[in-house]
Amino acid sequence: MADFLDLPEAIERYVHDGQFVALEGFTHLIPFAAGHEIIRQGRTGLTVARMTPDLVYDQLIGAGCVSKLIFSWGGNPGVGSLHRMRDAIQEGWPGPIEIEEHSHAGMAERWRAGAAGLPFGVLRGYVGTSLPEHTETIVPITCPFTGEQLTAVPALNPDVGIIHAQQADRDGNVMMWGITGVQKECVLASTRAIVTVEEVVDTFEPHVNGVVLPAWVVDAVCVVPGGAHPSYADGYSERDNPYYAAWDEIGRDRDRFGEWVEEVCS
Amino acid sequence: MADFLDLPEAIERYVHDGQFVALEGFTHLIPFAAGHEIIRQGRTGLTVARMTPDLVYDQLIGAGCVSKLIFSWGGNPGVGSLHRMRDAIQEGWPGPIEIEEHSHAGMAERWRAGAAGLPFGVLRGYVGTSLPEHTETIVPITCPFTGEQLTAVPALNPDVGIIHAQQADRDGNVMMWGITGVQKECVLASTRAIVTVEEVVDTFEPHVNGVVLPAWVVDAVCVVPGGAHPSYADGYSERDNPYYAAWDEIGRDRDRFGEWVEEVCS
Amino acid sequence: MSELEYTTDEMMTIAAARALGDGTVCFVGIGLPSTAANIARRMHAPNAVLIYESGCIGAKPTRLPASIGDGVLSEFADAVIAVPEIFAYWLQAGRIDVGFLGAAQIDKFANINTTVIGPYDDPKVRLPGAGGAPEIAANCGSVIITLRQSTRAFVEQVDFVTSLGHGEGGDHRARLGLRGAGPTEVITDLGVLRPDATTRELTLTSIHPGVTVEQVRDATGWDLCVADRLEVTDPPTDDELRVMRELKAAS
Amino acid sequence: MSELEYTTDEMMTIAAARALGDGTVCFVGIGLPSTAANIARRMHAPNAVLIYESGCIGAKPTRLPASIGDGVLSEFADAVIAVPEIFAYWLQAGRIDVGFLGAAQIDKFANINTTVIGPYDDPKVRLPGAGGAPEIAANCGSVIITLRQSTRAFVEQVDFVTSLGHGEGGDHRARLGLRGAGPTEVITDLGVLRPDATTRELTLTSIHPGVTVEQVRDATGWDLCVADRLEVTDPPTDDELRVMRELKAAS
Repeated sequence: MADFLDLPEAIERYVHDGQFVALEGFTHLIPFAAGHEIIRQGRTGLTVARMTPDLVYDQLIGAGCVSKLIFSWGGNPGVGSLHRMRDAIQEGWPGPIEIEEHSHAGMAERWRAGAAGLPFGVLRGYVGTSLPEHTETIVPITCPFTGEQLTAVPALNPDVGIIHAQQADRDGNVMMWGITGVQKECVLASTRAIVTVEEVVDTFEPHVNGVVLPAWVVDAVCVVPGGAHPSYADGYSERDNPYYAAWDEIGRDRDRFGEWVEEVCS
Repeated sequence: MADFLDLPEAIERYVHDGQFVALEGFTHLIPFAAGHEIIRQGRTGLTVARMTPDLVYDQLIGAGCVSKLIFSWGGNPGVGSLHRMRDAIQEGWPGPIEIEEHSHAGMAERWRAGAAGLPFGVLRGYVGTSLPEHTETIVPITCPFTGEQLTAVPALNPDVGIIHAQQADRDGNVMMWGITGVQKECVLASTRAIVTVEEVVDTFEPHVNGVVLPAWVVDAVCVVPGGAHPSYADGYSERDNPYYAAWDEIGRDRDRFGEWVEEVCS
Repeated sequence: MSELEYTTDEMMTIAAARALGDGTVCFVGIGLPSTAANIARRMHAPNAVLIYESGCIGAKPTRLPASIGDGVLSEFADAVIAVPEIFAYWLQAGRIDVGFLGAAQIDKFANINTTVIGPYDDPKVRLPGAGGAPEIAANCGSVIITLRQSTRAFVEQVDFVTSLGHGEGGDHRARLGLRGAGPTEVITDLGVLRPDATTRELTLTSIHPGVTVEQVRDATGWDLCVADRLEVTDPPTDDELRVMRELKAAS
Repeated sequence: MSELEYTTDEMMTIAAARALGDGTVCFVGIGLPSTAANIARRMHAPNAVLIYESGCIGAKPTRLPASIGDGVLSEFADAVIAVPEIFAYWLQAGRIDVGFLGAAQIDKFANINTTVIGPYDDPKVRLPGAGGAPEIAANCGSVIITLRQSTRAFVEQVDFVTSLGHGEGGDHRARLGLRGAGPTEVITDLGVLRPDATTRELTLTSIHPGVTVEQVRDATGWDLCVADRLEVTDPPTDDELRVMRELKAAS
């Protein structure tokens, strides 16, 4: 059952060194504030998963929180590369990270399987690509009815799943709308779930594509207005595109990045 | 791309003898009018699938349209048995029907697999029950990662899927809300899709749990106000519970049922 | 103690309602389980979360639903989702504390038959079939079953295992790899049966007021074990009867 | 014939836009494909259905989306659905006519690399990775690819096959059981390449106005085949340029 907690308290209570953690979000509703709190609390040795590791994962990697990254597309959308991620993969700075690389279709299916309590998912994917040569978690599976060969991928089941949503009600039920990506699956697949929200409301209004997560599948609700910044929250904020553009320069340079970390932690 | 057709024209164009047809609906939004049109046009040899074959399937079976039934729960909800279905299974009247029996979880997974273009689906199901002894489409499958044994079921992919929805817009996009069961999956899993709707609107209003099916996955939209009667359409009608209660007597007796068929066909 | 008269069916329904703890997440079958769950929500379990297989999560019906897809279930639910999702993401994933089921036939290891009386291929009586029950019985934390007790319903061994209870008894469920604990209570119009801790055979642990052990034995199709410390169910309170009758009258 | 000056990038974008037929259901990658698809929708293909992997079906953005999850995609979409559904129910099920992809590196059989330059375990340049591309390339009816032509981008053989084009050529796709036809056009800033009917090797079939075959050969990392009947791309019309520039200015 969801407790209303301060974000620092929620991270302290649920996110521990060496765990498997996912901060999901698909351009929209990315839980940046939660990621920054993890940096502030100096977590290390995390395995992190996300379809589109963007700036917040670049920041977590650069800050030395991460030892393994599971992903399918790691870039700064519309800008370019994630330099901290590249530096970690290519130069092992600030420490080496292991990567487990999939496609979006495969990751989405892994989230679905995780949410569904299945150990694996099945898709028409990866055929003819180089990915299976480098990723052990992509294996063939045969249809027991048609004999057709498909691809199996293992479920994702993090210790902690973290998302940002627009609203919670006073009982801790959570509502999000707009592009909601794999966030429902991330919450349901994770042992613990932390949700940061823009605000608490008395009742939810109907929204096209509204998704409600009941309080009893959420462990902590943290009221963090703007907690998705520089990402956006439909109905509350616009995406801060200049922040993404400016990150290219910060992320490119270890020293400038170091200053950024100090700022976040101060 | 959806054409606006009269219901008789849509059934004539798309539903043929010997095909695999599904009329889905979960208490709510059951496409009764379409079923009655199939009876009127005297289709025979149909394989029909549905999680909850209720009165409309009882009627199709009694009228001799059906040679095989794939299902998971066949009853008159809140009333009792489906006597036409029982008569067909137990006495072979008006002709023998073959049955392929699953659980709801299995059927739902078969619909999901069908919609997803996969030949099979996977679930934690049927273990320890007698169903696998009598249903060939329930087989074990082993997780390639954990070695755990689960159950595989084949996808459902009808020739024609038929559903009832609240609204279409002028482009033939379809919207339904409330309890929408497996209807999206039924439409997406079927080669052809017919949708009867309560009315045509200029634009869709937002609805909690609203589901939109774009016009290009629908073949025919038929405007049939009350097309779900005696089932209901949230926002348009109430369930006609006396009809369900009265059906028990009609369905129980071959002659009275015969009169009912004549009425429908006249 | 009640001032009001009550029937054995009413006793059964109220005993079933009491079995649902507050805050419990409950997958509710239609009919008697649904009535009992809704009484519980109005009495001692206001925070029970009712889930119906039609896709309604946190349903708060203002009257008893006439069917599993009644509009009164979706209208006041926390969320309404597609049926494949309710089975995969919610039931299968092990998120449900209690499954609340009815039955046509049950045997001494609480295996349920709602499929067929007689041989499958030459049925004496064809019943509706499985519905959601097999996976509710498999994947919920525990299962409560409620049905009227008679030798026709309570048989030594069911003709068809639609939903697995304790299988052949003992650790059979665990050996099959099932995650839930299986049936923990069978609540009838005569009393309450619970599986023996070791053999998992259903044992009479409570009788309703005015019912004799002999009556229960006579209504059971096997040689019924009776607990050493047999309890007597508390009779319905006036409050319980009032809530139940108001709910039924409104439906 | 245009009165306006235009750049080679603009020619490429407009040529790519023209490749999208009206009424086509198109899975759109971000960047150049998205720009081209949105020009097409404003010009000759008003009924094209644009699908973005963030879950937007029938997106009608009023400006160019800055990212695949831009709010302008969801706001005016026919439907916005969860990401697992977009990949399973819509892409995988074979509902998409055309996949519209960019690329970092492409080889002569139109295999795409967006993962890594150099060895995977000791990369020279680490690229963003696969994203949705492998299954877009596998499961769409056909695939259109658009990228700038240079010897760095157009290589004999990609270092890493992120998304399969025609594999090793010939009927390789069919032998692998892939359902879609694979890449049918590669549109660059210099011209258009199409796979040979038999070998499936990319062949120059059209050059943009003012471009020489020699220029294209020099920008290609393999010995480029040229079609017997080489066409010259129609230059951008004023209308096309105006629509493109308005769209870019608004974004």
